[in-house]
Amino acid sequence: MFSRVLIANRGEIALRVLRACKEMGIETVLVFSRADAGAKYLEFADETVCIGDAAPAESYLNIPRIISAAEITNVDAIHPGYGFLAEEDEFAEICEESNIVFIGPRSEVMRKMGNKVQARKIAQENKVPVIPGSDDPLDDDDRALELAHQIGYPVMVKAAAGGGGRGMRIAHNDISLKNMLAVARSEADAAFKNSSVYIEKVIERARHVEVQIMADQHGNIVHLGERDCSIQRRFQKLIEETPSPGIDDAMREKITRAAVKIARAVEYTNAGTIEFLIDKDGNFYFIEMNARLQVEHPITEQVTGVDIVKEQLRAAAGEKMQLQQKRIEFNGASVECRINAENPADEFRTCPGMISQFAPPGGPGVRVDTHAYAGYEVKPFYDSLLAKLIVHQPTREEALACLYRALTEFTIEGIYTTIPFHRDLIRHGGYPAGNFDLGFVEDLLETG
Amino acid sequence: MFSRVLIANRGEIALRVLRACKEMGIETVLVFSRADAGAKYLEFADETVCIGDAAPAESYLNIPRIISAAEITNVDAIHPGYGFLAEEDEFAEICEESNIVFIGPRSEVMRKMGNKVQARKIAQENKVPVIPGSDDPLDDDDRALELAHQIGYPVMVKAAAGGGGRGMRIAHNDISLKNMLAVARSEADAAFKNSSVYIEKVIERARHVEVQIMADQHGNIVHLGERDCSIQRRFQKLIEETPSPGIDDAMREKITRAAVKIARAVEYTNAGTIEFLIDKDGNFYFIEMNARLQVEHPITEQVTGVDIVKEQLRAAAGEKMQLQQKRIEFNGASVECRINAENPADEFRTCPGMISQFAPPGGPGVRVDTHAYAGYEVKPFYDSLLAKLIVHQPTREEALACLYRALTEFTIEGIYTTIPFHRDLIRHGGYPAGNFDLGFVEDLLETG
Amino acid sequence: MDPAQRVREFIEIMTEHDLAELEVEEPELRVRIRKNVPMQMPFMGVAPAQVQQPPGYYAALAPGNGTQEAPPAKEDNLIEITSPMVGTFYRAANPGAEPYVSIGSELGADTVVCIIEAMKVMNEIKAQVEGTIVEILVDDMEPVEFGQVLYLVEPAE
Amino acid sequence: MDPAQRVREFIEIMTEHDLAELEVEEPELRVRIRKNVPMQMPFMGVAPAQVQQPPGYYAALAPGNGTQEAPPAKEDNLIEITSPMVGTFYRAANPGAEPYVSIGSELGADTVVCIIEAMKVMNEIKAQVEGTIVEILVDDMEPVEFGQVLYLVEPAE
Repeated sequence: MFSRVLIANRGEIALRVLRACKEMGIETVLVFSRADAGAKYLEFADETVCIGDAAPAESYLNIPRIISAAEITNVDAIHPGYGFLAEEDEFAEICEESNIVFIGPRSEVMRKMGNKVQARKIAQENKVPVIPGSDDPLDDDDRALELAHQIGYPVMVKAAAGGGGRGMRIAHNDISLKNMLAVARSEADAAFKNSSVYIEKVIERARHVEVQIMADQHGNIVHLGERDCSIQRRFQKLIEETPSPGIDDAMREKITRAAVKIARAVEYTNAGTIEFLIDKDGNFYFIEMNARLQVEHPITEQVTGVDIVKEQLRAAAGEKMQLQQKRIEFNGASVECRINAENPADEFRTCPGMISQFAPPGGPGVRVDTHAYAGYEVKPFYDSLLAKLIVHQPTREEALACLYRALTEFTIEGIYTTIPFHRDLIRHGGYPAGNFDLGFVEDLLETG
Repeated sequence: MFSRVLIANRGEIALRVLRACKEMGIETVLVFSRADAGAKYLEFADETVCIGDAAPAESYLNIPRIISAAEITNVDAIHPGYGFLAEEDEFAEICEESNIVFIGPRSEVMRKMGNKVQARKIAQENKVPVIPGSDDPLDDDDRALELAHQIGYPVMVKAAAGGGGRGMRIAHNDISLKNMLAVARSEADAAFKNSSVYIEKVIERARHVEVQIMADQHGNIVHLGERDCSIQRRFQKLIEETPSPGIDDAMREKITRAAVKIARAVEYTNAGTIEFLIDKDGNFYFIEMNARLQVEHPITEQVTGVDIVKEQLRAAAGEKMQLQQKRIEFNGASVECRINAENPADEFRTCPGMISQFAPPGGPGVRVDTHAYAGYEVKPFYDSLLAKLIVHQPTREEALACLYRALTEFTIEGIYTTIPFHRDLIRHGGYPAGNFDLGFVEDLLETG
Repeated sequence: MDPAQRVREFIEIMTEHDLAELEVEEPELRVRIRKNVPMQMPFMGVAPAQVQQPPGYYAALAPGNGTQEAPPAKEDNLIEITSPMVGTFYRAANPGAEPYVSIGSELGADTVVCIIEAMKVMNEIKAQVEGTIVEILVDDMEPVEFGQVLYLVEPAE
Repeated sequence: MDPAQRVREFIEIMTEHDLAELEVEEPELRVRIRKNVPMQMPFMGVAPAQVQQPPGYYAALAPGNGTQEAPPAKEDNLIEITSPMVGTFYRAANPGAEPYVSIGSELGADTVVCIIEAMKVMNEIKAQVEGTIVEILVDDMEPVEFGQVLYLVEPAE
């Protein structure tokens, strides 16, 4: 096992990884930007290194500075968390070349799965259904239009290298498609240094369900069940839960099998997530693979009892995985709310500022992952995630009751948060019955 | 099920019961003393009633005021928590007479089990071993001396009506025994209005292990495993864990069977705990039954997935218990630390005061039950329990690693707490190996 | 210059510059002003939203339910008669009977002002002060908690 | 001068010099001004234990490990040269060679003051200020983080 790990991230996920390391007796090095200087979670690390100014490009996205920090602190391995460099195959490659273990899949697998067109081909080769659309990047507008007519509008224009909803646009006719192709290409070029885009059919009223994969370096691959992430606003997940209330055991069997098949095909190692869309008629479609830890991994941990970050560390250190698919038990239901520093009354505008009072909920069935506290200042430079409120109960009904009371207790003063919105959301419309899809939040916001 | 429950307690346990009620859709009434006015947990109740001044006799121990509060707020039932009136059979009886459900066992059973001499007889009748000693109260000093010679010194002098270590003294010879009998009788008279005392053999280097019982009103009784509570200072529990690291499956089987046998003999209903001493040679002895919820109930909840307070509410409402002994699974290990407002460097003196900063730990495997927060003032009138830190992990070793990192994160400023002491304790001597007994804390404090 | 006018001028200066105290001695005038600065709590809470409301869910988020009625300020010279127990407040001995006291009633220390029923027992509550009732704060048959103010009394001189 | 005008003048002085209180007595005027000082943060931390130590475990609880060395106070007129990157600090171009600069070295803006090695690349760091080195805060071959102060320089007039 590693003796010293550098955590190339910040906020709640840096603390999450640090907790796993501490419990395994691994020393930790945290890097931080000047904007994060003084944050309390930094005090829990064995060593900290300031790597630059607030702007991510100057710090958390700055590969040379992070590698230098790893070198001067003599770490064995780097955990990238999620976001920032977590899916940068170049970063993983530089780690490999510097003889520092990158805690994640191999760079070549990241490169393969990070390119959506290629990932799609892999799924097709393995007989996993994909969304009707272009199999290759579309550099030619005429071919795009032809394909759009074939699969039917609306169609989605996506950046081949995108992720997390960035660079996605929906076209309803030829004119908008032409415009969007042009805009999407230039945006993708700016954001990902790769202007390739492709189009696919929009699956309306679908659910977003993803499967957690864990794999070691000895060919052992298991899935840890699925997560339903259909509660999204503008492609940003707000609430995730497991098991998905919208699928039956037969569908669960299909998607978990498909996920393991894809992971096996690319000889995947470490933790990863394979995302699917599931439509009303019971069709499922592979969308993409996230070759990293997900924000919402805790709900899977709650129902399986598996600590995914510890498994990541073990797998990256070359240990043989102790998990066996048949022995993994799924107990109860777990739901996560992302508590963001945003004002729901002002179109979810991010609102940085000083937290004057912070009292998280507690008691049975409640887990809170947060780096925030009374006196913490939310900075404008990074994403607005403040805390993840996770509940775990024997049944979904009990989980929602527990979630509601926990949201009632959760006190954050001094800034706006999404807590009141979550309280409304989980009692709205079809949500309590589990009857919702990707349009749920938009409908709630438009019609109230 | 009840529609409205009054919680006749304060602090963390009042909040614990309130949480269970909220999640079950039951309205809550909290009573409070003037000293607790303004505490944040009161805001979570549907209604609150000030019942008197700070002194417990004027408020939380004042039966007429609590019954009046129940009457004016039209509740169906009263939950007594632990401490205060939780083991007052008279209170339970008045509730029964007032047609308010007392959430606990019937008053007659409380009376029977509350008298240690009688409880001891019940155990003997059911062939459960008891500590060698007097079967009846000893009003005659000569008989006491004779018995002491028979069972051998040291012997313990106990109040028949005592509990929680109150009124216990150890005598090493005839002279000290005579003195202690006199002192114990007058103390017991003052404290419990009952001067009966008895003596028993001191079981040296024993472990304190207790079994959680749950029973409905239809004759169904199950046990929820055991808890090891040997880490005590002056008869006050500091750390509890389950499973006990000091007993094997055969012993576990013996004590859980014995506990169920006693509960069945007295037709016990609701939650209760049966306490045993286990000596080095593998003998076990019944000590007493606590006919109420225990402070340390959460560790049992963590490993069984059973919400004991919800079960209490269901049982008290006359529902048939859904728990079946064979279906109860025990998963992993759970440990609880009691975080008290005490200064370990000053002989654990209670230190009331204003909490200026309060940041509980979070992340996987951590549960915190607390009514405290930044800005909360610890009052001198009540016990010093501020928070219960509970961890749950697949193995004891992982649980202790998680506990240590959680104790490292837990920040309470403005007052002294037992957090640093717990950090030292769980890495001291035989504790990590599970090799400890009731003398552990004393040894640690004396020899360092 | 008129001294009052002068003081006003000094107060203006203090407000402008957020001063707590100002002391000025002139040949014909000596002034010392100290502002009554309230201690501020560090918890400020969330400011009410001041945004244009979009339709739908957003509209439901309009502010307004955060305002709480402040309890009526206790006038300095009045004495409170509070409930010594938890129970039900009765203004009269029996339903339909005359209330024990009303606004304007003169009280002696032993005057019974109400009954509080607790656990089926009717407890007569005595004034324990001398004076005149100026306000009744609880309705007949209303539940009261310990320490709740029942009457405001203007004390006898 | 008009006393009000005089007070304003004093307040200006206070603002300029960040004073909390000012008292002035002139032949014709005596003025005392105290500014409204903001309240201190409520987080006070835990006071170190000041108790007689009992034996055993208690003895191990003696205070002392709570004290932290304060960083050396930055003298007002000195300029800091900070590290623009994370890496390893070298005072000289090669092991055994003369250091680029020492205490007393005169610096021009382009004077190389050290090398910082990051990812096997040797980066020459230039002074970017003119003056004289008065303190070296990092040892040779020591790792440095971004923004860490390397040298203190007394600026040229």
